[in-house]
Amino acid sequence: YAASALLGSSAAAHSEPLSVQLSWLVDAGSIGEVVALQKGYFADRGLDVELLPGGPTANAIQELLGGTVDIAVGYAPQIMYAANNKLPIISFAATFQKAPLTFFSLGEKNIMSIKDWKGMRIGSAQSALPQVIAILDYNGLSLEDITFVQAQVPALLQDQVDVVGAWPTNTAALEPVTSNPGGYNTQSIWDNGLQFQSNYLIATKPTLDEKADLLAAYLEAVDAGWSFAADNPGEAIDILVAYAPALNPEKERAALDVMVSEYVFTDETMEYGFGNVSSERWQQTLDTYIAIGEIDSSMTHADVFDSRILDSVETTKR
Amino acid sequence: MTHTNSTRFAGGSGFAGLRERFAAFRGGIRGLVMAALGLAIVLLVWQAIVRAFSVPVYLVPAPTDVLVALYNDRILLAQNAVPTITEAALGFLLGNIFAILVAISFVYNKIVEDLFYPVAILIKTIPIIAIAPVLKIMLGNGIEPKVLIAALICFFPTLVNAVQGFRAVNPQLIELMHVLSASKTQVFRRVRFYAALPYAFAALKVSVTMCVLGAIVGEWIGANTGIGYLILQSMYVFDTPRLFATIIVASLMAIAGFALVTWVESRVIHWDPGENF
Amino acid sequence: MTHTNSTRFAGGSGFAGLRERFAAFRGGIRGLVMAALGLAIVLLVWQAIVRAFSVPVYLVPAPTDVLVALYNDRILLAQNAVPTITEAALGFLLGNIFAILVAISFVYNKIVEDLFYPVAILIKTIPIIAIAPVLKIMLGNGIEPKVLIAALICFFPTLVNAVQGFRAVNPQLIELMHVLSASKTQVFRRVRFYAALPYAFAALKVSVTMCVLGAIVGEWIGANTGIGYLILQSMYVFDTPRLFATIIVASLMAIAGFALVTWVESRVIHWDPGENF
Amino acid sequence: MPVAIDLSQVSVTFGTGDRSIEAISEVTLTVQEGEFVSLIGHSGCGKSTLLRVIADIIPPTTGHVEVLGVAPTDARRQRAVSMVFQQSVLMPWETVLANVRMPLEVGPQVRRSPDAMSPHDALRLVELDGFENAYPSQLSGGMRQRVSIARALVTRPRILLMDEPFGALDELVRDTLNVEILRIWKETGMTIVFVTHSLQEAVFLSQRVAVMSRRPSRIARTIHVDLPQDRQISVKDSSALGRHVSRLRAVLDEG
Amino acid sequence: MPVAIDLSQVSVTFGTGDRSIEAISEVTLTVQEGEFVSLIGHSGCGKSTLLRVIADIIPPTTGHVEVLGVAPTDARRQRAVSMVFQQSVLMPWETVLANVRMPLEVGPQVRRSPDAMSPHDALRLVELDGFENAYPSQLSGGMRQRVSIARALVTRPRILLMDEPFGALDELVRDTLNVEILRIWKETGMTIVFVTHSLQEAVFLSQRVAVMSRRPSRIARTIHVDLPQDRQISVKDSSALGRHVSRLRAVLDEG
Ligand SMILES: Nc1ncnc2c1ncn2[C@@H]1O[C@H](COP(=O)(O)OP(=O)(O)OP(=O)(O)O)[C@@H](O)[C@H]1O
Ligand SMILES: Nc1ncnc2c1ncn2[C@@H]1O[C@H](COP(=O)(O)OP(=O)(O)OP(=O)(O)O)[C@@H](O)[C@H]1O
Ligand SMILES: [Mg+2]
Ligand SMILES: [Mg+2]
Repeated sequence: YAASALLGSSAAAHSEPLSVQLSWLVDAGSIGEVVALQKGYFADRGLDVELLPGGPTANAIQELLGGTVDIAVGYAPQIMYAANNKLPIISFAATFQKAPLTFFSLGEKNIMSIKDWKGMRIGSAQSALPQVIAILDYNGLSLEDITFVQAQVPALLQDQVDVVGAWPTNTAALEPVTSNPGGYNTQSIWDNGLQFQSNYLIATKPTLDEKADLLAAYLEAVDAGWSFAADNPGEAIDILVAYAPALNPEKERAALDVMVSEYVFTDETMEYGFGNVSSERWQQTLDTYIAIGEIDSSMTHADVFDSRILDSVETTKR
Repeated sequence: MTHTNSTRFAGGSGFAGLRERFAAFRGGIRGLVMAALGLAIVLLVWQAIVRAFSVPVYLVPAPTDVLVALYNDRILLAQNAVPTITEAALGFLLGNIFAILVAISFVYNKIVEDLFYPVAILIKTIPIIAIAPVLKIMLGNGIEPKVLIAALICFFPTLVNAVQGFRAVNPQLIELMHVLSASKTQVFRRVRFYAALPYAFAALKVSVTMCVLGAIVGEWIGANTGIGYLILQSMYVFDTPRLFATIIVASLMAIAGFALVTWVESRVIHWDPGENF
Repeated sequence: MTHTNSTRFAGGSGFAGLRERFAAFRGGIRGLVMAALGLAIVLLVWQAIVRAFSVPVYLVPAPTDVLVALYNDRILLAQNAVPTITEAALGFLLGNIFAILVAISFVYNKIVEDLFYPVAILIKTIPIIAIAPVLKIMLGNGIEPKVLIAALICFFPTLVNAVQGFRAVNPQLIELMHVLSASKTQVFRRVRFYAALPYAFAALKVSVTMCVLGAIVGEWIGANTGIGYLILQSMYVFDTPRLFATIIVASLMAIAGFALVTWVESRVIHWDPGENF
Repeated sequence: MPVAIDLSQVSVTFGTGDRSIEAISEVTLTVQEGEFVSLIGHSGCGKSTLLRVIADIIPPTTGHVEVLGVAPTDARRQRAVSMVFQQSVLMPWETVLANVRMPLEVGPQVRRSPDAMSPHDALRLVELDGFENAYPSQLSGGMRQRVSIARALVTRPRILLMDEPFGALDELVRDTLNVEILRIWKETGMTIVFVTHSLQEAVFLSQRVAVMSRRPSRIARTIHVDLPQDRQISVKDSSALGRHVSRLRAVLDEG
Repeated sequence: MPVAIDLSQVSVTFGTGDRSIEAISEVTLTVQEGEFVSLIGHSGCGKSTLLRVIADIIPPTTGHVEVLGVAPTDARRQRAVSMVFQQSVLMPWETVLANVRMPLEVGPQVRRSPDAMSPHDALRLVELDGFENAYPSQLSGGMRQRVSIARALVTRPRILLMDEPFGALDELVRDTLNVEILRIWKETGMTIVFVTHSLQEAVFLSQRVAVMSRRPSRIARTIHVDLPQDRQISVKDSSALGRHVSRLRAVLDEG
């Protein structure tokens, strides 16, 4: 392992620098990138990758536009808002086939569908408000029918909200909910009309035009990283925790298992390969957002997604 | 830093006093012009840089872009200023009143002071912003957590300053009251209270700015309105001019609060706190 | 607030000086015991409340939970303290050195001061935390934006205090230098510099705490290590005991910085800045 | 004449152990009612400490103190003793009148005792009528010190302790106030103990001057001043006063 | 004897318009080389302003000033004038020696001019040898004022301006320093202009006392002091001095 790192660093001497802004702090959600970095998959492809962690006040798209990074990992709404503002960015792949955002409620409340939200207090991060509006709309409700609250999981446990949005992959935070004696109910945005993908790889349009081969190489390496993590979750977690020692291996392992089985590798990757993005789904999402008045009606999937990189790479089908 | 020349150099007090008054007078007219000029220069340089290097507006807007945003979004900004001002003002009142009450209890009970004043100084070093999320979970979603964060930010500086103020009484005045067999309450109401006022106002001037920041941070962790919400929201939709405009509104709020406290101080403290008779 | 009794009440200076020294002595032994006792009481009450109402640990951990976390995560905490201390220290140096240089330029050039000192006071009211993301974009990644945020937080308070200090020279000392036909530089190096030191240290004591907060906030815009990162990470997975332990480490850093500056001050300022001869 | 102040073998030690300072050591002094006694001595010899003991601000470490035949605490409670300091110690936030009225409003007998003076009368006595509504910052140093004297007089104390009351004033103002305090002393018949650094002032004002020695601080000598009872300011430049000052200078140089 | 200071019709006005204050008005005064002249007058009558004009700290608004035959600025550049203030104005962060050496290290002729005194000699002159390494805070008020005198002497000025130099000291210390400044004056042959509030001090020290009137401030009268040249401290209590003081008091009360 030491030898490969050494090899990597000597290879880095002639390799292309590439900096990547992650969407959040380093954790299981970016294990593919970390494994690719640590096992030299980037170096093998002539890339000298720097992974930059995100945070609550980091803005990946702005980093991209500012030129401090070449690739950003981000979410669908960010891409739509940026494109809506005519900012020259575009997505070219997505690590997560399904956006995980799911709304949790305790079993006692008997909230079985979005329709049951009427009159309830719905909590989520502020940035998820458009998603909430969209799924309400999809189910024939509107924001007036609920009380929206910016909240996190503990608010549910404190009975400050009836429903809270969270990523099921954050098993640690959800543990008190999932172990609730009265059980719990979930509504995911995916099942309720918002078929986003998540953890999109985003670049500026000029980068996509001029450095397509670098982006393709990057996608290949990340693919290799995630495939390794799927095959060897134990070893991958060891690599991750060695890279970010503040992480708890058990909690990350639980999260990884959910991600791999539910979000990163799905029926669609089986058919189209890792990182697949569906243009139809993009168009559908855009239409939903146009319907609720969040974005301009002239937007099409071509404004937010460019398939050239995915077309040029043969990614793992599993 | 409330040292005035007249305190430090009691010898030439009449002289220094006059000189200061002249300086203040000059500052009043020439100073204002110069300050405006200085601001203009800074804004011009900023505009020139943005234009010369054609920095894209979503990165750093030019002052003119920000001005346009200030004008276009004036209603939005005003609407969102209201909750923030409310939270900041309530937090300011709550935090400072409570701090002064605690400081008074310290004056009356030396043992309580010896026990808890050091703890207060210790807690003062904790970055309130870091515990904001925890407070929010404890207090729910309404206005309470924002007010509490603003109050907490005010509380410790004012407490420490008020205690200092209550102690900073001319010891001879205390001896005089003792010779007159005055009670503790009489000493407090006739002497310590007034002696502490300049210190209290120094703290209030700091905390009025801090409590605006407290309210903004409170809104970051959960709000649908307010300046803090608008900052996040503008950032999220890449409306940088509006982001800057919002930040300007935040700093105007701080300046207004500061001016208000200074004005109240000038009404309340009609004597020269630097002098000693 | 650097008023010492001896400045305010020049008349009884020898007497007040002695009395203060006695108070400090008493504070040294009895004070420490009382402070420890006070802290113990606060912790015990906290523990009792958490246990009595069986507050869930993800909300508020008991002091014992925090202690356990402090012990278990001691290596992690120490490792993450290193980058934050580095950033805070660099920011502290950068911000304060630059502030003092600007203050010096103000002394040398009255017009520059009149133009830009008010702007500096204005910028001081802008919540730095709100513009942190912009700074990050301008500076890229790595340690620079964190250091810059810490530096910015230090810069304005020190600038304002240093300017005040350079002005707060005994006017007779300036007249004396004039009679001796001393140059501006000589007046600066022999008089203003020393006269400003107590003010500068007062500012440093504030900014040393602030720059820790600055580094933490800087880490919030993107970091893999550091106290700020650890706070976020602990909050994300609701590891509240570790969150509290991390906050305690942050406040220990602030206290240590404060103690260090106070120690340096006691070495550097070997004279009584309150006195005037 | 009855005894106003009786100190016998009074010592005051500050602190304990190695760091202790004996401020005054076995001082014995008797002051008759109606007497004007000055206390002089080098800086730090314990003059203020002695006044503080009489005023019941500090208890004596050893020795016995009697003020008007009772313990100092009782004398203080009866409002028999007033004190004037070097700084006028006015409350800058109150008007002149409020400052002077203050002693009538605090303390155990807040109800106006029958023999208290009206604040207006007290101000008239120090020739400050008309300045009732001024604030201390609007007055000159000499006027401020007059206000603090009026404040001390308003309770009609039988004993007035003055700790370098004119030390901070310039000499011309000081001369005026010297004449004035003599007039007030005669009008009221009070006992006055007056601490000063000025030999001339001590001689000019007093019937008796007590000289304190350097540490160990005790009363080295007491000198009677046999100047005419009716002293004009010109007496200050007289050769008779000059002779007394010379004698005091000699005593001070010894101790 | 040559003229050291020549002021003719000197006025100083502070401020402009309604708020202007005429601090001194048409002052004419000539001081001979080697003379010791005192300046007395009520507080605020412009004594310090007059000294500031001579020292070239303030330019006169109207009138003509000559110091040692040249303009005040030139006299200042030549280091012919030194000044001592009421507060000793020492730099608390420097040792006594460094404070005294300071005038030799600043200003246009930083290279040690041949007729400068050594700082050690200056300290010896004020009897402070042995305190070179002390800091001002370790000294008594009187000692600090001695240091500031040594600092004024170190450049061997031909004119020494003293603005109430002993006003903040207690009388016993003041007496000692009075004798000392007379000794230094005789040893160095300097011209001294001395501002004081104390009539006794003015008479004791000077050959001539100039009395300033209240506003409009001018020199009301100049009185020659015909006391013996060799003045012991006992002269202070003499009747001859007393007579002079009485005369001054009368002049002051007039103006
Ligand atoms: N509260 C105190 N604690 C400790 N020492 C004290 C205290 N009060 C006075 N002293 C010391 O006792 C001695 C006598 O002090 P005191 O103030 O009585 O002198 P004094 O004669 O009034 O001096 P001065 O003429 O300077 O006013 C001094 O050495 C002083 O430092
Ligand atoms: N820089 C100044 N600006 C305005 N007025 C001044 C200034 N300096 C002095 N004055 C005024 O000029 C008058 C004379 O002041 P000056 O200090 O010369 O008096 P003085 O005789 O030295 O008084 P004192 O005995 O109190 O020292 C006073 O009314 C004073 O207020
Ligand atoms: Mg005393
Ligand atoms: Mg003067």
